[in-house]
Amino acid sequence: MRRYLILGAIVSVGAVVGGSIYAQQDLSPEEEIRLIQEFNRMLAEGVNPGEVWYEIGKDSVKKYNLDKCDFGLGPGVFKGAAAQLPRYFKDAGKVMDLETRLGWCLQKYANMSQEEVLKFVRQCWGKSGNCVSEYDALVMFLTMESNGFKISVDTKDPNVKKFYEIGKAVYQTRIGPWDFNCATCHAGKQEVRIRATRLWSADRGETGQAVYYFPKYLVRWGLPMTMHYRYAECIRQMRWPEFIPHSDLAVALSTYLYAESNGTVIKAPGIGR
Amino acid sequence: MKRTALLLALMAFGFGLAQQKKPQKQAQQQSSYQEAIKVLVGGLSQDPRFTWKYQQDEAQIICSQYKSREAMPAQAVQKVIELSSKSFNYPQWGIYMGDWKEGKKLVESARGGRFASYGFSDNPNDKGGNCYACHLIEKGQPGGTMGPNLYQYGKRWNITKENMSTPQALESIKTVYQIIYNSWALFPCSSMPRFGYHGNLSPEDIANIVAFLLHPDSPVNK
Amino acid sequence: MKILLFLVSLVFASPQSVDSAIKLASQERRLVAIYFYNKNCIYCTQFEDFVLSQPQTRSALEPFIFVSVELYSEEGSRYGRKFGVVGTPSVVFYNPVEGKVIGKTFGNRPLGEFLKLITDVCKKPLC
Amino acid sequence: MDRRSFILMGASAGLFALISPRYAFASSKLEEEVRKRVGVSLSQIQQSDQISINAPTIAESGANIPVTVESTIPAERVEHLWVFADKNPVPWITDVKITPANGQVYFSTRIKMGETSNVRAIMKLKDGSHIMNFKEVKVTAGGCG
Amino acid sequence: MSVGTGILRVPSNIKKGEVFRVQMVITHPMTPPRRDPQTGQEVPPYTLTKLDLFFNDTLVSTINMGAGVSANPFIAISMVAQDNGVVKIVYEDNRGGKWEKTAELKVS
Repeated sequence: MRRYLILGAIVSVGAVVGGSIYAQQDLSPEEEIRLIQEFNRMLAEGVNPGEVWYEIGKDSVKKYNLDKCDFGLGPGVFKGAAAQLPRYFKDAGKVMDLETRLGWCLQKYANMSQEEVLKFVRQCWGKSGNCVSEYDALVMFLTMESNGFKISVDTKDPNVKKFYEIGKAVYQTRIGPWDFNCATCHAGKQEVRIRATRLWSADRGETGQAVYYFPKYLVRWGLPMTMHYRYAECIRQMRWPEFIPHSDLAVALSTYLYAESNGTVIKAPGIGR
Repeated sequence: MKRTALLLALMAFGFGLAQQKKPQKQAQQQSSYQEAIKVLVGGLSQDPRFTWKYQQDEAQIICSQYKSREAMPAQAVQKVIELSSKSFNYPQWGIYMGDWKEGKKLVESARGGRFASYGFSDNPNDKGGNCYACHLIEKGQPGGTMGPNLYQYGKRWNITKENMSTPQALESIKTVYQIIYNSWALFPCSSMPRFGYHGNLSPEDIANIVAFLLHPDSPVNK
Repeated sequence: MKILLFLVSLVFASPQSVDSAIKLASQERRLVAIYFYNKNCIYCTQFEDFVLSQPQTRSALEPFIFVSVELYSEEGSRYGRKFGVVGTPSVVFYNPVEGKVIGKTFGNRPLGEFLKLITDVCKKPLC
Repeated sequence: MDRRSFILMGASAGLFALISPRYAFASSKLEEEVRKRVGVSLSQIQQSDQISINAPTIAESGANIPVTVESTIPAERVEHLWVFADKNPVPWITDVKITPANGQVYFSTRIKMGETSNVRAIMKLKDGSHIMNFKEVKVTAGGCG
Repeated sequence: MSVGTGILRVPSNIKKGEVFRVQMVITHPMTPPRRDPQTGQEVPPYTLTKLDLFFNDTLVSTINMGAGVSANPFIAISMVAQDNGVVKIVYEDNRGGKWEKTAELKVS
């Protein structure tokens, strides 16, 4: 009897003898992930086409009167400004991330209505090939001005803290007809793929690696993807109703993601599929 | 208004489950959860065709509370299983092996239920499971690794041409049907969408997908 | 989970392997219940917590020879293939005299459903 | 091209496939394109490791595949460089006139590929001969769909 | 506004006679001929066709390309740093667009 017990326990612990019955693929998933990372490394060599948007953005800043816009370091100060966002803005009475603040300034200094701003933001959404948006160019310019700066979101600010908590809760909320939340894909200890794309995970502390290169130049559409476009696409794939850029939802997500990434050095633009 | 009331009632219930011991913390968490839902819904389109998507069911509320499935307490797990195992609907004539060719189309389509007004040619009525995003299924077809590898799934269930219509095989077909219909009954709070439960796929669609996975003639089992 | 499995094995006094369980069962003309698990499978933990460790389950399983095995071990994958086990948690009820699988579950089944299956399986001879 | 010569060509290609398995994969579309662009038939071009192709083994997207062609042959001895993707609807991708002012043969770009196939680089040397090399790139799908 | 915008990059510190790499990105859709899925109409191709690389107005290389090259093409090619001077690219597309871009090369 006693012998059975001990042996039973040993069997229960279960020595894992390799050769799972499911190893029928030519390449192991891990090997495939490695090769795809190799592909992404090769893509990153040379000039990033996204940098063209920076050149365009330089002129757009003047065109839209944004040298008056205060991104948190004073009017017209862009160097390093993106790295300390999202933050609380007294003049707006709200926490804002880079793109939301840009939208606010466009309304204030470029005489755009809220609808016009939203149209401006979404002009290249869902398009590919030959779409150059000045909004993307502005975001690219503003972000690249912070290249080399460390992300430093002030989570001690109670307003920011509040949005951080909301963002964290939203990240976990399972809603919609396909039961998704952000964590469905971007959490978990194990490295997994969606089709061939390796997913980053908040549980593995990869948030910084996921945000530092936005806006990211997407080779499949030939345009840079800003953070809010990224949110919109994730949400479309999650089968939630359509995402509204510059909303509190966007700010909450940004606050959570960027605060989790504090200390990561910004290096835009990234490049990927 | 009525919907909000229902939502709040459900949420209160969900939290009651998890936080019975600390009523104060419970109230706090509840209000912050409500705020998060408000922000979430406020940041998405209010197109009346899709507002039904905001109704969280009880199981979703329970699953939303835990950072991981490992962190779920016993009661919550049991509650999700209990809620989910009542949800099944079967095809009109009962469980059967569907048409794997039809199933293959549904498995491969990435467009099901997806919609945004900008750019893309998504149609909100498209059907499909987008299974390859998470599963490896047919040999040579690239697939994800979020879900288990389903290559030769029928072979692994020991389903052959000879035993296909035996009660044992039908029992296996039923299990796979249930996983696709409502995975949470077998795997609470799993990442896999509850395709049948939400009506994304009809019982017949699911029977066809089951056939694609299990039928000896299907390319999955070649 | 290890502790729990230890408890499970304590209750059922498991033989150390599926091979020996089947051998023992055919000698004693009894049925075998084989539990396939995987160490990284949270649903196994849940299944053990809510179903396997319950007193009703334990008494219902008394007529069986119970054995648990890691699906990805050498023996586990061998029997997994034989019995058509596709994942964990799975329980296979096997009649060694006729050499037939008489029942099979996959996934985290509610207690009631699992007990009903045991009763169904137990209607057959040897039980 | 009239029907007879087409058949003839098909037959000879088929025969060639039998004789030399190395060319068996070469689709006629590619052969046509090589003949048109390079001016010689693909079967006459020797494979050589003096050309190296640096391309990913697996690409997450066929829209943008980094391809770099280098050669150990000095630029003075090279006249022209072509890049093909075997199974593309139009296999010809790009071609480069090389001069001594290039210093060495190094050319890098990003190409589109419809499906898994070989990327092929062909070089014409000053002495009139042609050499080539190829590398297989597996195109997979990434993302949610 | 934007089609044909280019970035041309040469390294900043190189020695005379050294071989270096010129890198460039040009915004261009590079679309093959295709049928519009909505209207069913034939859409003609729109691609860069030719790019000439000059050093002090002497031709170094000519690159011919078509729709097989990715949108917003990136090209890197080697050349010899003969002297101080101007690296120039001249590129044209199949709809009559013609642009040029220059970069100063300083050798030591």
